[in-house]
Amino acid sequence: MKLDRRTFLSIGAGAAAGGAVGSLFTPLPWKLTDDLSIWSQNWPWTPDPARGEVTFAPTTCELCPGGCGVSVRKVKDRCVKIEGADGNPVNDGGICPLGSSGLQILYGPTRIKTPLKRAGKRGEGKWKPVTWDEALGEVAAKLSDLRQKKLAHTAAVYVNGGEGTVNNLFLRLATVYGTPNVFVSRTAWDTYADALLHMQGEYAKPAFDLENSDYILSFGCGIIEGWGSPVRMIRVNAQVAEAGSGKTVVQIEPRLSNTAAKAGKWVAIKPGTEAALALGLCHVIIREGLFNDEFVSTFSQNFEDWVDEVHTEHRGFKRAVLEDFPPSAVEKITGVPRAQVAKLAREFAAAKAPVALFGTGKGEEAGTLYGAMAVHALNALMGRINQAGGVFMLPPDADFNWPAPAMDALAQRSLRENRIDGAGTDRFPLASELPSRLGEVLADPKKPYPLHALLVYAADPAFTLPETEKVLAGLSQIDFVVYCGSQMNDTAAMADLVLPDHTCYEKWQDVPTPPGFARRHIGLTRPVVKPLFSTMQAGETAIRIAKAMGGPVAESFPWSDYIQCLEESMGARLADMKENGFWEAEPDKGPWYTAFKTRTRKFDFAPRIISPAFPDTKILLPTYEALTPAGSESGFPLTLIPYENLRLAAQNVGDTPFLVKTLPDSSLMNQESVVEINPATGKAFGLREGGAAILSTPAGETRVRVHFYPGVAKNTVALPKGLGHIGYDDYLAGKGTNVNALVGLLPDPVTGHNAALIARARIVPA
Amino acid sequence: MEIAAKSAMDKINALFDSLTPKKLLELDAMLQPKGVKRAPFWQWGLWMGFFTLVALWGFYAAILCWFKGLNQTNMNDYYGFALWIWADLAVIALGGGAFFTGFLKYVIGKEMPLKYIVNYAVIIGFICYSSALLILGMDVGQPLRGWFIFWHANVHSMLTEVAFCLSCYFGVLCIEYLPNVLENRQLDKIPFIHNLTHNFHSAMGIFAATGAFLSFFHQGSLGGVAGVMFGRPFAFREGVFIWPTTFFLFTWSAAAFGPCFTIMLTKLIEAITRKKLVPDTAVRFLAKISGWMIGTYIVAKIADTLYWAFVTAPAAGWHLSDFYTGNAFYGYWILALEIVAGGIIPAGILISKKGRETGWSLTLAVILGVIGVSVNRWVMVLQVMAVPIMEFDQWALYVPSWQEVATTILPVAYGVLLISASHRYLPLFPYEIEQANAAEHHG
Amino acid sequence: MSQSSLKPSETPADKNAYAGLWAVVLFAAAVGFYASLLVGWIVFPKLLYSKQNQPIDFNHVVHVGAVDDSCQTCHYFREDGSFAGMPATADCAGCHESMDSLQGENPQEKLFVQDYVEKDQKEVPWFIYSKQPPCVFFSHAAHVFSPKMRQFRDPEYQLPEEEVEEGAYDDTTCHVCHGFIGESEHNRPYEENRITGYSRDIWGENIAGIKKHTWERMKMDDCAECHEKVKGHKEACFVCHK
Amino acid sequence: MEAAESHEKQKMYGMVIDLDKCTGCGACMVACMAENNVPFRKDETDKFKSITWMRVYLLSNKKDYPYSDICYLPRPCMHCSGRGGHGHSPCVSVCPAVATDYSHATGIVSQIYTRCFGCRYCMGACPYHARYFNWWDPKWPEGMKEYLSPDVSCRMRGVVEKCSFCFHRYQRAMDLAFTEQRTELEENEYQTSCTQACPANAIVFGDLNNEEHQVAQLVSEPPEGKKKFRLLEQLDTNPKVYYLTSKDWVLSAANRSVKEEAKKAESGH
Repeated sequence: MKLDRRTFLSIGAGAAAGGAVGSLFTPLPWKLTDDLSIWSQNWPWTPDPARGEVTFAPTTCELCPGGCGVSVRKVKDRCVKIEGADGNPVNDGGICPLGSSGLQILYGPTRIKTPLKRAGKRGEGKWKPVTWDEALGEVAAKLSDLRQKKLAHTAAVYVNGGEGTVNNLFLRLATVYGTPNVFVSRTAWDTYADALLHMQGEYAKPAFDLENSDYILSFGCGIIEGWGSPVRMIRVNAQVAEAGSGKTVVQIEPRLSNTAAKAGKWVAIKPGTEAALALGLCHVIIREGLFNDEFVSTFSQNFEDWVDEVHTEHRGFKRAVLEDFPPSAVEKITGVPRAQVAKLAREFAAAKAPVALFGTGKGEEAGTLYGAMAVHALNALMGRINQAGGVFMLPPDADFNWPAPAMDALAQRSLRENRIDGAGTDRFPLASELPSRLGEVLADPKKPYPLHALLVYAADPAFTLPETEKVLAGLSQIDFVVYCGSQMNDTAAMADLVLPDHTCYEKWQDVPTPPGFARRHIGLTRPVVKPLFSTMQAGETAIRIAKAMGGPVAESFPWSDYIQCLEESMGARLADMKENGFWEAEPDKGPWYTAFKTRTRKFDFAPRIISPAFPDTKILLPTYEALTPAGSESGFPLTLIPYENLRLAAQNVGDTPFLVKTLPDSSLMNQESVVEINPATGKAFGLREGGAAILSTPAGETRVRVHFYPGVAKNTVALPKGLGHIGYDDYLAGKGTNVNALVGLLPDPVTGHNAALIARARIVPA
Repeated sequence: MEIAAKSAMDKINALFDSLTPKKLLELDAMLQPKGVKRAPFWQWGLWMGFFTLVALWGFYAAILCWFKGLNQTNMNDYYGFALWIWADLAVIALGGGAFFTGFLKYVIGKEMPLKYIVNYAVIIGFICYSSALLILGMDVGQPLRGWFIFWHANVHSMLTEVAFCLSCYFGVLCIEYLPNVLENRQLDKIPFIHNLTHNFHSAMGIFAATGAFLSFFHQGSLGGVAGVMFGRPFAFREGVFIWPTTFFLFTWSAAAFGPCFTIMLTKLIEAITRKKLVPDTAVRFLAKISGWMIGTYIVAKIADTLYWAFVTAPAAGWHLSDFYTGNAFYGYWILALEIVAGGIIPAGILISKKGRETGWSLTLAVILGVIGVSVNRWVMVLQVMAVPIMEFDQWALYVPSWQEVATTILPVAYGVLLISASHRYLPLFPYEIEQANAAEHHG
Repeated sequence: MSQSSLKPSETPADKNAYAGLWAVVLFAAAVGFYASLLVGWIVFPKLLYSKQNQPIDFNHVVHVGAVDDSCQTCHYFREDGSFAGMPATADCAGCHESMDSLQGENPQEKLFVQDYVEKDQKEVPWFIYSKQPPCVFFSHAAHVFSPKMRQFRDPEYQLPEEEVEEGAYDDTTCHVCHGFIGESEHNRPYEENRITGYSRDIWGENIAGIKKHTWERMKMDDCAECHEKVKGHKEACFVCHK
Repeated sequence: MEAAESHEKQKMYGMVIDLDKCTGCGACMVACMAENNVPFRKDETDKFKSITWMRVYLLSNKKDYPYSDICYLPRPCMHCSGRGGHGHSPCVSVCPAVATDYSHATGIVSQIYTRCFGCRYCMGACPYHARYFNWWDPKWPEGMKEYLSPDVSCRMRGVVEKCSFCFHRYQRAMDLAFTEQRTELEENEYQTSCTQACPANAIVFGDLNNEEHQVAQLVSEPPEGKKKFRLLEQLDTNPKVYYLTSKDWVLSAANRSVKEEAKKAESGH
């Protein structure tokens, strides 16, 4: 028969059929099916982490001032997990969410891997990698040049704190270089230290023995939200929940924060009026004679009215408080019912070991001096100074016995120049520096002189200072901005030159006492892994810059390298630090008659400042001065306050991807911040849950989402603090709004520091 | 006659050897059942072309889901089951007509009127079940491991039962569909095939019986899927040992509403082809049965709902209102739509002789029935996922992505294509052939 | 097919035509059938696996003879109870310090010392015959030390009371999974499944998956089989998965 | 199964979480993600698609300022043992391919990613939403794969994952025990990552069958003034995570059955 197409097809079909049937009797289809499923179980693009020996390496966490001891789990030479160090007195095995996500910083895209030089427009994110020699050389050259031109004072230095060797190396650099323009991030802790300086004659940090206190009265402190050392504070707070512990926490705060919710009692108060309430409590305690008579009568002064050498009559603290702050008046100011004021006062007085705390939220804003003094006066009234469960004094961690800096004529002269921010001048006699005014002065066309250089170490002024827009504009005016730190934060993003620091998992460094901690506690960071990138210990960087500049500047840095500097600075303490990871010392618990360094060796309820700055003597009599944010009540009917918590890192380190992931959709929705607003107010303004809205203040406006939250007062909106970054990576940058961009400067009438993040606001549906 | 057969063969050979458009038309004509009238090829081609495009669109979406993953859908951790699973349950319920008519015809032996509809009920079944398998193949996150459900089967899982019965019954449907294909005018001329078909027919009873049996189970286990979720008070039902009441309700509803769908499609196709394809006797017979089935089903369903609403759910701390209030979509209306509009009313119409014999009311009834059972499946899949369970949890609503919609439409298009082709080339409707032949004789 | 079933219409000529066609088709089918058998059994396995030699041809016999603690001298347990598996080059360097202190004449040793030990002890990229996928947690400790296993090996063995007894280690059962690799003088080539990346030892040499010895296949069922024997039941998934 | 294992000393690992202590800081969530190679995406604000084995829920007393109150509730996998504690947890009983099972030796509900083929029936069945689906291929930014732990296998796209009570830590601890000729673990030898991290020590983990362990003691007699409850007890899921609270509103905000009783009580008055 002929092989026509049909026959051909038939044969093909037959062969195919036979083949198909036949293959069923071979392993092929079955093995293939199995192997394909196994392939899907081991997709090459799904990681298979390398196995190896597991070890643990200790260091100290540096992501916030908390100073927790951590233990890093390693597999071979990879870090895989960060855990709290057991037995460490600060955090004993516990760890906060930021700390345990530290490896996302160590290995993450926000790391700066090598010195970078700006290649594009400022803040554009275009960089050119340079060698360390080039980088350091350029810094030294630029600074020396200014110095030659007698413009040393136009170079500013900005650091995140006044303690620890590295901060002080940069401060020392500023001094010997000869610029008065050093900025140190200003926190509530510094304000309390000032209060101690004035009332007790000694600049010291407060140490709160909260573990042994039975009544903690918090004037807005985010006790479990980042105030002090987070893990330690959460431990303290957990004691309250311990069945049968007589301990309680009373939270005075405008918003139902986590702290307020977890406190034994929440006292809702109008924003920024805490000082008035503190003085109201003093009023009741004095009126009812509940105060510690021994302390007040024997160890304090200016409690009663007094007469000065020129026979001028002065009101004592007692009369002032009794006259000015009766509960009725306090109720008007704070909105706290008078009965509750009295009740609080009596509770506080009745407690065995009460203590009052100062500093709103994480304490990242300075607050008012009178606010701090009022709170401290409350502690003093009950004689809570140098008492178990009370407040003690700690000297700053800067006792390194370094040789006196070699100051040449150039330096000495330029140091006498006025600071650009006016601190220390007649206008702000009580301030040593005013970082919060940086934006304002830089934007001010009538500023005394322009800044030509700015050297920032581990701080993030571009993000943390109020009036962000002015700050950013100001930064762009500075010819030469140098950032030294480990992460590409907002300031780094705005810099001309970036000098990458090691992370706390790669370097030797001292970590100063955690704020508010009951004892001096200097932690030690240790290299857990060899530095992954071409980075340099910031202290080393400072020393190299100085050396590169030569002359007296170099002479003031006699150390061969940072390690030697660290060893000499820590001295005998280093042994402990290397053995346990920290060094500790008890505070001075001396009796009252040795406790105070005032002229009269007494506690001063109304200290007087005798200074050339004041033609007539200035008396710091604690009182309440209303803060009035810009904007009219009609145009901006609402009050905007920030809220803070541990899932929102808002200082020089930003949220890690894990942290951002933990943010509830009541803080961040897609790329937008979510504002909390009281349901009644929200409805009144035509808003709906989850809806978009435009939030505007005199300082600026932004698009937000709305969350109805009965935990904020009517006519109040609360915005999460820590979002709205321009630096970092896609996991953080551009998400939400920076509170600082919406609030204007709200200066403390006494010191000029920023008193609070409060603004008038308006909100309309978008 | 001899010449006829012979010449036909040669013609086909010739055609195979050299296909030209003209010859294609001849082939088209020759493949059509003898004597019937069909739409012109171009018209039919246009129709097929359109639905092919729709199918391709759906297929594109399917490819996206396979290669990019299920992030292409709008499903989420609250909606693990969504549109697809609903579509699955719905088509299987509607395909129920196949097993049920098969069951009646071959097992109960209602030969006479149903022979006019059974072929075509089988095709619908075939389409529904193949679609269901296709959708399942897309719905799993790891299709390459899909066979684990058979190989590592967990006998406690209703889904396992579903998978097994479903695929077995699909096999049966293939076998049931085959003879119909082989009855093609030309194929039938090949003696081997002719005999094969013949033998198949005689064996069909067994297949139908098996099919019916399997169907009872997987229809049921599909109901079980929801009913056994004791963590989901909205879905959970008590029952007789391993089977919750939903098990039986699903089987019953499939048997009851399946025929509605079969009738609905018949009416639809008759409308499109402008021909009488199934004698009223058959349709009315099926409608009557369906009516009584729905009637009995809805009584059971109502009883079950009442017991659930007033005993089962409250025992776990839930009130009926918790399931139907406090959200933007799910209200009591859906309960009414399912039970009253989609159950009681069609039952009433179909049971009453007048109702099922009046054209418009019959159509209304079957449409309502189809809606009713679809809503039931929707509720048992999507509302289950929507209802918050933890006190502090929230209602979760969901809108499918275009990829989900497209892949859900794909089976519809594919169904249209298969029915159109079958109708054109296969003796799908014996009645139509009879009519045609009768006409020929008269002529 | 039976005569009776034929249509009267068919002429003998047709019948032959069909018969001829059918014969051809059947023949084609047969050819296809055998061809696919050939492909499935012979060609397919060849294509499926790639073959590589170990970077160094290691002689177990020599080493087992030289060390005093048998397998665990090099394949030891770490302090935390985890199993070190392949020794690190640093471990080997204990004996093979440098080119001027070679243990013997073997060129492989020379190769090893100069390419790895003296190249700051970089690790040898050994192929692991028994490598299990990431989803598997295999506890060597459980299989070597657990009282259950020791009882299994030695029915006399009593569960220890409190004190840890000496010489708990016992490697008489390594071969159950690893075969008598300790008696090998050369490394056999390592075969890897091109699709799954698994070592061929997991599926076994025999493409049909038939095994004669316990170590000839290491799929999950083989583990389960043994667990059932020892523990009396297939255990929970998490016993061996992670 | 049970019978077969009864000769072993059976453990029943569980948790007690003190809601009075929990501050909602999120340390447990992060510690869990860091321990278990949990992936993350650029936008995680759609909480219906955000993988968090440990999720902290927010409870509210629904009162208006200044009487409003909130409480956080961390929710790991409950490792349910189902009705009568036979191991038929909602998810295990429905998984068609035995990709998740209940261990009678430890009371832990496993999830085997390589067995799972992603049908998501278990997610539908779990009333706690403790199960999460990998909608995307897991991706880590350049360099970040470095911190992934080999103790926990990474999940591929298309499978379900959930809290495992850090079972790999049990595996490692047992390794050590075996080499030391032990078959039992000390309480502190096996602790989950969240328990270890919690700054408030609000989470206590251990063997509910072992009266030596703190969990067992807390469950048998809760601290004075605190009430204990489990989520959705009335559904017979038999979860192994207990909660403690001293606030009545928390009890009713977290637990329906209690709420029902409260209603009855009210109507009774």
